[in-house]
Parts: sequence; structure tokens; C-alpha cells
Amino acid sequence: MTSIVLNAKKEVGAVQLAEPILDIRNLNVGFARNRLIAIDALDLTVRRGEIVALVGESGSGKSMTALTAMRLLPVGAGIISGEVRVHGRDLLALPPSAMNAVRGREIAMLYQQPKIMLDPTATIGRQIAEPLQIHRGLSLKDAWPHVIEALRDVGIPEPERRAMSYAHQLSGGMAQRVMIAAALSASPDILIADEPTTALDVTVQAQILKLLVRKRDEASLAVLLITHDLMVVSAIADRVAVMYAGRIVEEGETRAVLRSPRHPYTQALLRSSLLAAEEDGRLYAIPGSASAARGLSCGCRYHPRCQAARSLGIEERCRSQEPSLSTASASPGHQSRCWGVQVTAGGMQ
Amino acid sequence: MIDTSLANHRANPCPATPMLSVDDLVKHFRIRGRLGRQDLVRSVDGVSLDVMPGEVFGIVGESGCGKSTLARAILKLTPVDDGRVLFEGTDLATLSGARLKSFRRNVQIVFQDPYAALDPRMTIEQSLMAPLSQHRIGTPAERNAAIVAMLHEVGLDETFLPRKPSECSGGQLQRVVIARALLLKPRLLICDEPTSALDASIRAQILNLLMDLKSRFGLTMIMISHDLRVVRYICDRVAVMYLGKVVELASRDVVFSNPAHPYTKALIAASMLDSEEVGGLPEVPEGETPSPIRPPSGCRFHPRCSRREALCGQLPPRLDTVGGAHWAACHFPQSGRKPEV
Amino acid sequence: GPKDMVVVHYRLPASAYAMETADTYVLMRAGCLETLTKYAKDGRLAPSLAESWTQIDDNSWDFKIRPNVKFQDGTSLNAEAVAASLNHVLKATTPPRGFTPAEISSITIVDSMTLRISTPTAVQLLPYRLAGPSTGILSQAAYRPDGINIIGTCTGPFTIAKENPKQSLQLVRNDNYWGNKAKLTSIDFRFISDGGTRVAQLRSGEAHLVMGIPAANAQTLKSNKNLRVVTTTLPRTTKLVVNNSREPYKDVRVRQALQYAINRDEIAMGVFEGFATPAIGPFGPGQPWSYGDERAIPYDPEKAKTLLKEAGVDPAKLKLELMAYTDRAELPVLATVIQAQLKKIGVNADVKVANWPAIEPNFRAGTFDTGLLSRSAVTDMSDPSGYLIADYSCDGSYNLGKVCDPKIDKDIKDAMAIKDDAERNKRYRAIAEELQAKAVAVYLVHEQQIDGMSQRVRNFDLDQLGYYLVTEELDLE
Amino acid sequence: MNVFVAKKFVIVLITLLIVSILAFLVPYVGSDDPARAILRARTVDDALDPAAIEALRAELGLNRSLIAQYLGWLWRALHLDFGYSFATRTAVDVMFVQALKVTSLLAISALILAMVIAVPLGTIAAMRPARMFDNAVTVFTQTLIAIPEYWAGPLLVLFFSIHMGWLPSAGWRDFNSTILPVVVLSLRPIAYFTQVSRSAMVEVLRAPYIGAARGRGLTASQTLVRHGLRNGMLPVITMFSLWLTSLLGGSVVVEVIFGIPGMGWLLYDAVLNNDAPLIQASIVFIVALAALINTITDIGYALLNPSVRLTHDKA
Amino acid sequence: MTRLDADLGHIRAANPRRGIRSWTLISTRIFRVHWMLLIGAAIFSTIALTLLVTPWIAPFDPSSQNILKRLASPSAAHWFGTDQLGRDVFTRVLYGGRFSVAMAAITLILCAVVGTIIGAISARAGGAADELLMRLVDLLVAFPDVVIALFLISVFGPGYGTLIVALTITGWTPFARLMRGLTLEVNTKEYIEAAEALGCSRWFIIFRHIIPNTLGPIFAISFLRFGHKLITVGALSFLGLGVQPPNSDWGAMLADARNFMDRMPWLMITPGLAVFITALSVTLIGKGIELERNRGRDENASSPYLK
Ligand SMILES: Nc1ncnc2c1ncn2[C@@H]1O[C@H](COP(=O)(O)OP(=O)(O)OP(=O)(O)O)[C@@H](O)[C@H]1O
Ligand SMILES: Nc1ncnc2c1ncn2[C@@H]1O[C@H](COP(=O)(O)OP(=O)(O)OP(=O)(O)O)[C@@H](O)[C@H]1O
Ligand SMILES: [Mg+2]
Ligand SMILES: [Mg+2]
Repeated sequence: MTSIVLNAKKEVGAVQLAEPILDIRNLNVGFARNRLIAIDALDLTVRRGEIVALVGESGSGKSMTALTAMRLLPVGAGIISGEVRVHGRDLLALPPSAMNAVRGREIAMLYQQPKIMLDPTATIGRQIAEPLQIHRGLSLKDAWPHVIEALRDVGIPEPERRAMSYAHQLSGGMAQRVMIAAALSASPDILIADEPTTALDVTVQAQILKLLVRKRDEASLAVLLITHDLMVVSAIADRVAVMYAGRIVEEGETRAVLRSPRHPYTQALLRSSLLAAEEDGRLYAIPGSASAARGLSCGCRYHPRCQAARSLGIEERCRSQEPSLSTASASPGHQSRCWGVQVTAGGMQ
Repeated sequence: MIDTSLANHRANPCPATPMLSVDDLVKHFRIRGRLGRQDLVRSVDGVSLDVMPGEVFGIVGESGCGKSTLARAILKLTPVDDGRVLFEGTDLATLSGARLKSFRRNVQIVFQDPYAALDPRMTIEQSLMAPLSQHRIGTPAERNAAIVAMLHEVGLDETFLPRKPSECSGGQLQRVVIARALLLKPRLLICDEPTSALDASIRAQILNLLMDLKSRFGLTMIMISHDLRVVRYICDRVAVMYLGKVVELASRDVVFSNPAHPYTKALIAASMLDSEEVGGLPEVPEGETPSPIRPPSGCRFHPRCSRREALCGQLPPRLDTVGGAHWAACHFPQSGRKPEV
Repeated sequence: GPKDMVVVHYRLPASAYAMETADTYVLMRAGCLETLTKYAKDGRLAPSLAESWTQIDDNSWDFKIRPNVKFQDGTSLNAEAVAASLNHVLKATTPPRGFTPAEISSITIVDSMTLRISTPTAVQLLPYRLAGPSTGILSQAAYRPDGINIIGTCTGPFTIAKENPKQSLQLVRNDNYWGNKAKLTSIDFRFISDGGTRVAQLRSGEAHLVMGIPAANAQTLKSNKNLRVVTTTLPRTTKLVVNNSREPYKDVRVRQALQYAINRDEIAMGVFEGFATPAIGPFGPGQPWSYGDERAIPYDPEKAKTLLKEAGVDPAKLKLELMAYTDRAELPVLATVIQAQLKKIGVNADVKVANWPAIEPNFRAGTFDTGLLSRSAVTDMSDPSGYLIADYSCDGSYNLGKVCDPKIDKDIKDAMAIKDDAERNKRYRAIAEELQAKAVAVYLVHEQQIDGMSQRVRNFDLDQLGYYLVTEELDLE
Repeated sequence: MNVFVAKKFVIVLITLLIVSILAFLVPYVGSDDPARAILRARTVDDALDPAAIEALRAELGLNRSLIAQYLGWLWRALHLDFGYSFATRTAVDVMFVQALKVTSLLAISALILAMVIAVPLGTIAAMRPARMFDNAVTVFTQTLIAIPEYWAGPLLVLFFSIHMGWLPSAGWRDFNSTILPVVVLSLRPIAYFTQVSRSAMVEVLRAPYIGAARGRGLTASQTLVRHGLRNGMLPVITMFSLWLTSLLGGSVVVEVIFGIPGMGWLLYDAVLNNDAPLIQASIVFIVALAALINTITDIGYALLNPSVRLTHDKA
Repeated sequence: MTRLDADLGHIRAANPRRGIRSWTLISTRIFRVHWMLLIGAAIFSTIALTLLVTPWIAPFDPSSQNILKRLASPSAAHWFGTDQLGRDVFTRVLYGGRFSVAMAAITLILCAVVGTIIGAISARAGGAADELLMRLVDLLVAFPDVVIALFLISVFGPGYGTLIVALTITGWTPFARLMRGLTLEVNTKEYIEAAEALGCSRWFIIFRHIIPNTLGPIFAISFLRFGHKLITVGALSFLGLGVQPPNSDWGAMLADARNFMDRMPWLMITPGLAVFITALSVTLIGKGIELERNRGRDENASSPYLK
């Protein structure tokens, strides 16, 4: 089991300097009506053939990041500033018509609930064919062999028959495979997968994740995997970014981040998500709630809940000044946004 | 406190009479499409289990395997097709009127989705008042006091009383739902995935709360979940369900360390419980859980089972002991290590 | 250019053109159906499909069939065809009045062009009856087991080319007509039962000739330069039936009081827009048996009050019930007007309005005080005896007012036996005067047929009975 | 499947039987004697001859017991012989077919016109709900609903026929004569179809699969055409069939106002004339047709919306 | 200005908000109701009040005739002119309205009560009873209400009782359908199940959960149907089967007026306008209630996918 991961790591090591496919720079997104900044100065890079996981608790802005990259933001949301570069071209600067040509062709997306993402009145074959029709100009008839091939590729038995069936005839796992086939049919370079397995049974979850890993390996697909499940992250992600209240608080190679988390939030998240009894027999729960962080205009977003700040006695600094994302350990590219880490320099226990 | 209560149950894992026993329970739903054709959904298809006083009994299984249906049947919220449910020796089928009402005070449920479990038009106070006034417990003043006390018990306060559900967060609402269930001082509390709609950090808080309350109120609990981590943390004994049937039933430690049924094994593997080890993806059985409308013949897991043999497709295995209090429904149970207690 | 005219008829054929029904009026008005005899302009009888007729004895008549007449389907008209036609209607379950087996004993073919009709008793008016639309002659092909076929089976100046059920008849000129060739080449003969719609068709220029303009609209049409309104006095009178058998209306003075209490001019103006004549008696002016207006009753509420006082009736206590049926649109309005007029002599009228099927049983049972009725004195023959017997003889079939006066009965019987037309009509006139004097009913207005047409319509000349609407002379400029 | 179809068939048959009994009784419960009513319709003479009434009663079989009449009628009806209309003496089925032709043309034209106007209107309103256009559409539909047909009809005639002379004021002859009645009849369907398609479209346009389609690179209009309309049309189709069923009996008011020889007028006349065979047959006919339309709709709905199809071939 | 405001201000500039529509805001801010509801209620209450006090304010006796002044155009004395008997049309519109509106209201209330009860029973009973009732609804829908009213009138003769019965027989179905749907929907809600599990009595569930959660839509549809009822009552009178002369209502006045359509259009315009405005005001109320109920929900949110 471990060997798979090690293999994956080796490859990543080899293409360490592979070109960035998706490059988000200083992205700020907010809701004017709710007076809420959903994404706050976010920087994130996904390179070719790499799975980058974006984790964080509910409401931290993971989905908003994905939707911004697709430029399919909900009504009321607005981009304040920033760039979303795909192959070096800023998507946010494109006219809407040009954006249509990018979606599905260069950047594609997978969603949480595959069954409601499929049009109930159109055959799945038609929906998989759509990117080919739009981006390659194929007729439905010409696209059909590709559709069958795509279905077979994602592991759907009897693809010829299945291509003619409808969403309601599929199980959840199968629908997610179909969504993957549809997302990848015009061979985009990056796939944004927003909690693709949350709605699925655990046994099926592993199958879908395996498929994503295979796509990364075979097609050098870049994947931005959004999840709140650290176990999923540990299983397949090459790198991980932890998001809290709209910003990245820690980022680095998966093994480094999960083995030796630097940011107190990452540590707390890890500890609470294991659901293992602490010494007192109880579960660890992060004190307070994240919603308070939204109202803050300065300082570290996590400081109201941060025990480390208190124990280190740097509460004042945390409250008034914003830490920057800085290198946190020996592991290359492992950065965190914490005064405590910078103070102790060697990391915390 | 929790320690002592847990210790208590551990010390006496099998008292003589079960609090609740479910006996070969069958519940089939008849469904009909727009163009007709009746189908039977075999949601619960012959389930037997005993819940002992004071224990936390876990039911795990993947979506649609019949966990909630079983819970509803135990609460007599849905008529059953066959089999019996005995609560402290009384057959639920015989209950009606006043006796049903008093049974309701003994067994309560916490639902998965707290938003759906509370009437959006009622204030928290009205929702909490309903069980007390319906059972004519205490004077209005006493009821008020009881409600406030219970709110404090679940970590909320009286400022929530005038709020509507839409003005509270999911975690807060789940606390209200728990408070409402406990107001009647039940002896058996069924939790149907109480945390699966909640965030990871809140999940821990709710589970802590439930364990606190369990010891304070001397509750027996049935914890339904598809999250093995929750079950592993909280339960004393665990039943694993697959497609309307119990496939394995044993104490928690036995189930997790020495699963006898291949499905249990697969489920544990797929859940990636041991996460400190950064690892790859586990080997999982192929395919997905079939529809309960037309379950496979023989052993329902056999099409996905790596150990299947001809027999598996023909004969449904019985839930049989594979050693002491460890039961499994498999023709070829895993002969592994003996449970290490 | 082609002369294509649109004629609108007010009534829809309702019985698939069965010969014993009123649907034959439609065929006749459409210029298709013809009879053995017909009425001339002056109301006298003239030859039509019969060239001439002679009375053989008291009980039989010979009719000489016009030679060289062809049905529109090409077959020839002869005694056999006429006999077949007449026998057909005679055999109907409900044969038309005046032409039933009880009144016609046999129809025999004398020779190929002569027909003999015998009656059980002496019937002076037989030739008149043969002018009625029900005795119209159609070719053999018309009489199908499943009903009458009207396409190409008439003898008239126009042929029915097509029937659009409930909508219209498509008429084209019959080029083989035995008389003068029709001036128009084709006619769209429509049926529209709603008065307002008929008027709209005329106003919008869709129709050239519209039969049956509601009185309410006639005035407006009159003021339209492009249109012409023609009125024809009908032998139809609207009367207030008074229950002669009920207290206090048994007393002739009470009935006379009602006669004086009613302002007929106001009714003719207000309800009928001036398109009706204030009633002078049971028969309207211009009929051979009607008297002049010397016996018309003036509006005199004072006299009415006096009469009531003489009869010992306190108007305030008289709770008069007044029935009106909705099937004739003006009657409910008329009822409210009479209600207002009676109020002036202190009588409170209680108006009861319903459709005819609901009103009729009350009339029949005699459980009413007064009721409005629009009634035609003649239907298919120029003789009022049928009307007089039905309405005013003791056991008359339509004696709704429960009139029973042996003298009237005897007078009617005597009059009918007289052979000489002039003498007979004089006796009818006397009966009419008697009815008026005895106030058996209160006659309100004599109705008029109002037809509207475009100024381009030529030679429109409708007879009193309304038989001949589309004729060979009718033309469009 | 077959069991289901058979069951549905049996239900329809039982309904028809019950309805036929009720229908059969209707003309006999009334106060008016059918024979009298018929005779009144046939003759010019106001006075009805009692002998003629009796003769007619005998001819029509009205003297027999009700049960005998019903059984005789049912037996003939089973042979598709619904007898002859008392009043018009025409075969009932012939009259019915003629009237139905007219009414279905009228109803279907009106409903199609309504669809053509309503669906785009509803769709555009749904694209920006609660905005100006949507509010205007809402007020517009409420206005249409509040307009009585018996007011709109004469007003339109007054303007278009009498004053302008553009369109015929009545009748059912050529294309022009159908315009006003179709328009008047479509007023309310326009309103209801618009409301339904709007709310369906609001739902559909916010459905996740629309977003997913955009994610595959479809433009907004491509998405609307490929995925929006088809799903949004489903409730409109249901409504279409509901209206069609209810218009089968004709729109009495419109048909009477415009003198259109359809079902509404036929029924109106039949009831006014107490024309027993016609009333009986048309009730049974209409119920049978409604059942037919319901079935066709079910099938059509299933074709458009595969999730209600019979197949349960889940993997 | 905080950083938050500064940043978000940036969005505001990029995403100009639509201008404030003050009149709708007044309605929602001051009266806390949807503007359609406000307008509808204002019009309808004016109409209802006028009709209530008609006997005291009507300028003439509705049946007093004056043949000399017949068919007069609107004037200071006769606001809507006079009819063919010289009666004051304004007065008659008022008196006619009393009948029309009262008739519509009575039948509406009957329909709502009958339909709601049947719908609730149907939903709760389920099975054969449900099937039977819904078949009955299908059946009734297949017949135009005017035709059914015709049948009944032909059987029982015209009269107000018949009219009410006829309109109720055909009018309860929408309420039954709606109520059945709502009850079924509410029945599946987990809070109903929770209440049952808590041992709440059936009546508690019906009165505290089901009725409060279904009343709103029933209320809204009642107003929406009111307009329909008003029009149907008028239709029957128009066909001569509703109000019986010498009484009159808007439909009957319209039927009378058709004969004078071209000569005195006022005769037709005014009663028709009365039906129209009254019907419109009530449907606006109904729509307003419906929109008000949906306001909080994202029912009104436009699709994010079609930019
Ligand atoms: N349509 C919207 N209107 C207003 N606020 C919104 C909207 N959608 C999202 N938000 C807010 O934006 C923030 C980020 O939301 P987002 O959906 O990105 O969270 P997430 O990390 O994906 O959470 P989850 O794990 O629950 O999916 C949240 O605070 C949320 O409340
Ligand atoms: N009222 C119902 N009518 C028809 N089928 C039902 C009904 N309730 C449940 N089912 C079916 O019964 C099966 C078991 O459902 P149940 O809700 O008990 O599963 P579960 O184990 O609780 O699943 P989950 O983890 O998704 O909550 C499912 O296939 C479901 O579709
Ligand atoms: Mg999300
Ligand atoms: Mg469940």
C-alpha cells in the first residue's frame, strides 16, 4: 500500500519543476451584500501531473476558489482582485465568450453530487459528447466513438449500452465516473474536483480516487482536489493547502504537512478529524467557531481560537498583525502563516 | 465520569435480559413509478439483534443498507412486515394509545438533519415545550425551568428560546434536538447519524456531548453511522449491515481488529482509519452496493466478494457465531487471530 | 362580377331538416324548397308547383302539377313524386298541424300530372295548407332512411351545394329553374342565433342581408347610411295572459282595469324601440280579420283605478304575480316595465322570470295570475281559426288563460263553417272585438319582423309569414 | 407492466360504467319532459299537441322503465351506437365527431398559441426573477387571468369586426374567422402557461446540471437550449394536457359568443334542449377521451422525462 | 472605512447594483407586505366597502325606469349613462356587484372548506380512498365548470342554491389537489416524524405542524380562485343561467349590453371593467401572498449559470 505513495512521490520529485498549469495569484473574492470576503489573498499553484489538495472546514472558501477559477461564481459574489492563470493566461481578464472556450477544454470541474449534476432528460452519452461538439466541432455521430471510449476508460461496463442511459439509471459511483468522462472528454489540462467523493460510499470513494490517480499518472493531469477529509488527502495528494476563513494557512508536500503540521489550525484539524480518544477519553474539538473569523479585519484569522498564541504569549501580535506565508520547515515548499512558527523558528510541538 | 460509566459496561457486558431485542425484523417498501409497476424495496430483510441496558450499540453500513429504516421500526414509526421488536419484554406491535405514549417516553431518537427535525415555523421554545405539554409533565413553570435546565445541559442558554431554527447553526440545532429528546428522560436513545450533516470540528463536540449525557442520564444508546471512526470511538458493540441484513455482529474491538466477514474487512480498509500512516489507496471490492429492489441471490455480498465460491451465489448464509459473542453471516468466515481483549 | 351574397338567418335548423319540423322554413327561405301553392304579394293564393286546382266535391281537390319542372337532381316533377313527398310528411310521428292523417284521408294519383287530395270533412282551406313549408316537395332522393338529403333535391331557384352543420348552407343558382332564372349566382346562407352577432355581421359588412334584427339594434342600423332596415308586421302579438279562472281576475272589470293600466306606447317605444305596434286587439293591423284601431284601449290609469274600485278590489292588497320567460329576450324587460306601470295604479306586481320549460307547467296547471306570452295567430295557413280554438275555446289545447265562454265557442264554430272568404273574415273580426271587450287577455304589442340589409340589396320583399326570403328576384348591386 | 396496463384499463372501464349510469340519469331527473322539449324545438307553433307529445314519447321509448332504457342504451353503446339526438335527429356520434373536430382545432390552436407566447415569456422572466421584466410578466399574467372571456370577446368583436372590419365577428369558416375565438380562448392559458414555465424555469436554471453544462464549455444560450428548455417544458406539457382535457368539453362561453359549432355549444344546446342521448353520450365520450389524453400525456411525459420511464435497469 | 469595506467597495463598483425602486420599497418597508398584495388589497377593500354601503350611497333606485332618458351617455347625473329602460347604470353596477361578489365569496368559501377537507382526508387515508378521490378530481377537471353548472341547472332549475351547489361541485378540486400535495409533503418532513416519536397526539401534529405549514398556500390560492369564481358566476349569468331577472349582476348586464354594444359601448364596458378590476385586485392579493411567502427563499434568486 505504501509503495503506491512512494512511487507517486518519486514521480513528483522527478517533475518537481513541471510547468504550472493553474496559477492563482493574490485572489480576493467577496459578497458585497453580506459584507463577506470569501477568499482572501489566495495564492495557489497546481503543476502538470500533480494532485494538490485544498482542505479546510466548511465555509472556508474551498468551493468559492473552484468556482472562481471556472468563472461560475454565484450571484452576488464578485472578484475584488487577483489573477487565475491557466497556462499563463489570466482567465479573469478574458471576455465571457473566450471563457466558454476555456471551460471544458483547458479547465474542467467535478462536483460533489454527481447525480444532480447530470441533466435528467439527456442521455449520458450526449452529455459526454458535448465538450467534443463544442471544442472540437465534432458532430454527435463523430463524437460517439470517443464517448464510448471515454466511458470504457473510466471503467464503466458495457459502455455502448450505458451511453444511452439516463442519470437516474446510474448509481452514485457510476454517475461520478460519467462526470469524470464528461469533464475529461475534451482533454483539459486541469481538473478541479470539488469534494468528488463526499456523497459516495467509502468503498466507492476509493475507486473514484484511484481513477483520479490513474488519470494523473497516465495523462499528466493536474488535479485540484477539494476535500475536508484528511485521509483522502493523505492517500492521494502530492501537495496540500490548508484553508481557513478564506486564506491559505499552511501549504506543502502532503507527507510534510500531515506528519509535522506547523500551523495550530492544521494541527487541531488533524487532531479532531481522527476521532480518537484523547488521554481523558474525550474527543478533541477545536474550541470556538470559524464564523467569528469572518468579522476580523486584521490580525491572524485563527487567533480567537488559537491556544498556541496564548501559550506562547504572542496574542497581542496575533491580534494586530497578519502573519505572512513563510517557510516553516526543512521540507521544500512547506509554508505556514503563523507568528508562532516564525517565533519559534524550529516549529512547535 | 465517562470513564467510570464505560468501565461499568465493560465490567458487565452481557447482563441477563436485553433492553431491546429485534427479532427477524422485515420491512419492505412498496414503491410505484409514474407508469405503475410495483416494486419491493427490501430495506430491512430479517434483522435480529439485542441491545443490552447501558451499552452503546453501533449500527454501521453504507448508504441505503437499511439503518434508518431499522431505527424507525424500533421506534414504531413505521409498520413492519414481519418479525418483532421487544422493548423490555413488551412487543411493540401490541402497543397503542396510552401504552404507546408511555413507550414514547422511554425511547427517543436524534435525527441526522437537525434542520429537518425542527418545524421551521416554531420557535425553539415551542419545539422544546411540545413533548412536555403533550405528556402533561409538570406545571408550565416547571416545564419552563426544565427546558432552560436542559438547554444548559446541552451547552446552550435561554437566549435561544425565542429563536427560529433558521437563526441557529447546524451544531446548535443538533444540540436543541438532543435536548428535546432528553427532556422526556428516555432510557434508550437512538442516534441516526447525528453528526454526518455537521462539520468535523462540531462533530467532535456533539459526540462529546452525547457521551457526557449518556453517563449523566444513564442512557442506553443505539448509534447509527456510516462513519467507522465514530463507531470505533463510541460503541461497545457493533452490527455491520449490508443490503438490509446484518452481516457481522460483535464487540467493537473484535469487529475492528478481527473482522470475520469480507465486507466488514473491506469497509474498514476503505475507511482509511489509520491515517497517521500516510498511505496509498486501499484495495477495495469492485462495484457498488446493488439496489435493494433486486438484491443478489445467496449471499448478498457475493458478486463483490474476492473469496466467493459457488455456494455463495446459491445459499444465503445465516448469522452464526464464529466464536463466542462474535457473529457473522458468511459461508467462509475469515479465520484469523482470536480477539485480543 | 360574380354576385355572391351573404344572408344571415336567425334560427338554426334543429331537426336535420325533417319535413314536419320548422327546419323546412329554412329550406324555403333559402330559395330551395317549393310548395304546390304559394302566397302572392297581396296575400292571395297563387300557383307554384301546382298550375291550378279545383274542388271536385266537398271532400276532395284535384291539383294539376306544373309540367316541365325538374328537380335539381334531374328527375322530373310529376304527380307520383308529389304524392310521395306529401305521404312522407303525413306518415311522420308528429305530422305538422293541419296536415295530419286525421285531416287528410288520402292522396291519390289521378294521372301522371294530376293529384287528388281527399279530406274526411269539408276543408275549405286545403289549398292554403299546401303553401306551408312542411308540404314542400322534394325529389325521391331526398328521403333517405337516415334523414332528409337536402343537396340537389329541391325545385327552387337555388340549389344547396354544401351544408356546414350549424354554420351555413352554400347556395348556388339553379340554372334549370322552371321560373325566371335567379339574379344572384351564389349565396352564403348563414345561421346565427345570437342577435348581437347578427348585427355585428351586418355592421362589419360581412353579411348583406340579416333576418331578425333585435329591436334594440334597429335604430342604430337605421342611422347608418350604408344600411337599410325593413320591417314587416308579423301576425304575432305579445299579450298578457290573465288567468280568467282565478279570483279576482274572474271579474271582467279587474281584467279591464289591467287593460287600462298599461301604457302600450311606452312599451312599444321602450322595450321594442318603436319596432312594434301598440296592440289594438288580438290581431294586428293589416290582416283580413282584424279591425281598425277604433277599439284600441287608451292608457288611462284613473279609469283602471275606478274599475278596480267598482270590482271591490283594493289595489294595495292585490298581490299580482307576473310570469315572464327568458327565451324571448324582451319579455323579462317587458315584465319590469309592466311592473313599474302597475305600480302607478297602486298594484304591486311580483315578477317571476324563468326559462320556458320552467314557466310552462304553471301556465298549464293554471297556478298563476298573469303571464307574458308571445303568440302567433297563424302559423302555416291564412286562417285564424286554429289559433282561436286553441287559445280561447273551453277545451282549447293552448287555452292558457282558462277562458271559457260558450258564446265564444259557438261563434268560432259558426265562423269556420262559412265558405265565403269575405263573410268568414267578417265573423272572425267580430270574435276579435268580443275578445277585446271581454278582456280575456291584455294585448300589448303587435310584433314586427325587422330585417337589416346593405343598401346594395335589391328586390327584398318579405311576406307576412316570412316564407320567401331568398327569391329569384333578390339581387345585389 | 402488463398487469399495470390491465389494471389501469379496468379502472378506466369501471369509471366509464359509473359515469355512464350517472350520465344516463341526468336528463331524466330534470323537471322538463324531453318529448316536450324536442317538440318545442321542432315546431313553429307555440301550442304543443298533446297527442303529438305522446306519439313522440312512444317513438323515443321514453315510456319504458329507466332500467330497460339504460340497458338498451348500454347495449347499443357497446356497439358504438349512441342513437339519435332527440332534438336534431342526427346520429349522436356524427354530431359528436363534427363538434369534436371543431373544438379540438380551436382548443389545440389556442393552447399552441399560448405555448408559443408563454414559454419564451416565462423563460425570459425566469432568467432574472424578481426584476422588472419578471414583475411586469407577473402583472401581465394576473391581468389576463382577470379578463372575463365574455367581455374580451365582444370587445374584440366591437373593435376588430365592427369598427375596423378586419376580422369576421362570428362563425367558424376560414382562417380569419378562427383568429378572434382562438385569441380569446388563449388568454387564460397564456397566463397559466407563463406562470408555470416561469417557475419551472427558475428551478431548472438554478439546477446544478445547468452549471455543470456551463462547466463543460457550453455558452449560456447553448445551455438554455440543450438542457434548460427540455426540462423546463415538462410541467408545461402537464399543464397543456390538463387544459386540453378541460377544453374537450369545449369552452362554452367562447363557442356561444362566436357561434362555433364545437363541443361547448353542443353541450350547451343539449342541456338546454334536454337532449338525453346527446347528454349521455357526450359525458361518456368526454370521460373516455380525458382518460385517453391522460394516458397519452403519461407516455409523452415519460418520453421527455426518462426518470419516470418503466425501466429499472440500475447497474 | 475598514479594509473590508474598501475591498468590497471594489466589487460594488465592478457590479453596479440596480437602482432602488422606491414604490416597491415603501410597500415592503412600511407595510411589510409585497407591493402586489398592497395594491390588490387597497383596490379590493375599496370595492368591497363601496358594495357594502351601496344602498346608502347609490344615487338612484336600481330598478327605477325612465324611458325618456334611455340609453343616455355618461353625464354628471348618470356617471355610467343609462340602459335601455333609462335605469342608472352606475347604480346597477353597484347593485349587480353586490350579487356577483357575494356569490363568488360564498362559493369560494364553500369550495375552500370542502376541498381542503377532502384533500387532507385523501392524503392521510391513502390507498383506495385516495385513488378514488383523485379519479373524481380528474373527472371533474375534464368537464368545464360551466357545463356542469348547466347540467345541474337543467336538473334542478335555475336558482341561487343551484348556482352555489354547481360552482362548489366544480370548484373544490384545486383546493383538494393542493391540500393533498401539501399534506403529503409535510407528512414526509422529519419534524412530523420527530413529533410522533415524542408522543405528540395526532391533533397536535395536525394543528401545530400540518395546518400552519399548509395554510399559507391555501390562503394564497383562495384569493387566486376568487377571481376565477367571480368570472364563472358572471359567465353563468351571461348565459342566462345565473342571476334571475329582475335582479341583475355584472354577467347579466353584459349579456343585456351586447345588443347595444355598438350604440352604447358604455353599457358593456362598465360592468366588464368592474368584473375585471375586482378579479384583478383579488388575484393580485393572492399573488402577493404567494410571492411574500417565497421572498425569503432563494426562489427569487436568478440562476448563477447564465451570465
Ligand atoms: N451564494 C452565496 N451567497 C452568500 N455567501 C455565500 C454564497 N456561497 C458561499 N458563500 C459564503 O462564502 C464562504 C465560502 O463558501 P464555500 O462554499 O467556498 O465554502 P467551502 O469551503 O466550499 O465549504 P463546504 O466544505 O461546506 O463546501 C462561506 O462563508 C459561505 O457562507
Ligand atoms: N419511505 C420509503 N419508501 C420507499 N423506499 C424507502 C423508504 N424509506 C427508505 N427506503 C429505501 O429503503 C432503503 C434503506 O433506506 P434507509 O433510509 O433505511 O437507509 P440508510 O441505511 O439509513 O441509508 P443512509 O445512510 O443513506 O441514511 C433505501 O434503498 C431506501 O431507498
Ligand atoms: Mg464546498
Ligand atoms: Mg439513514
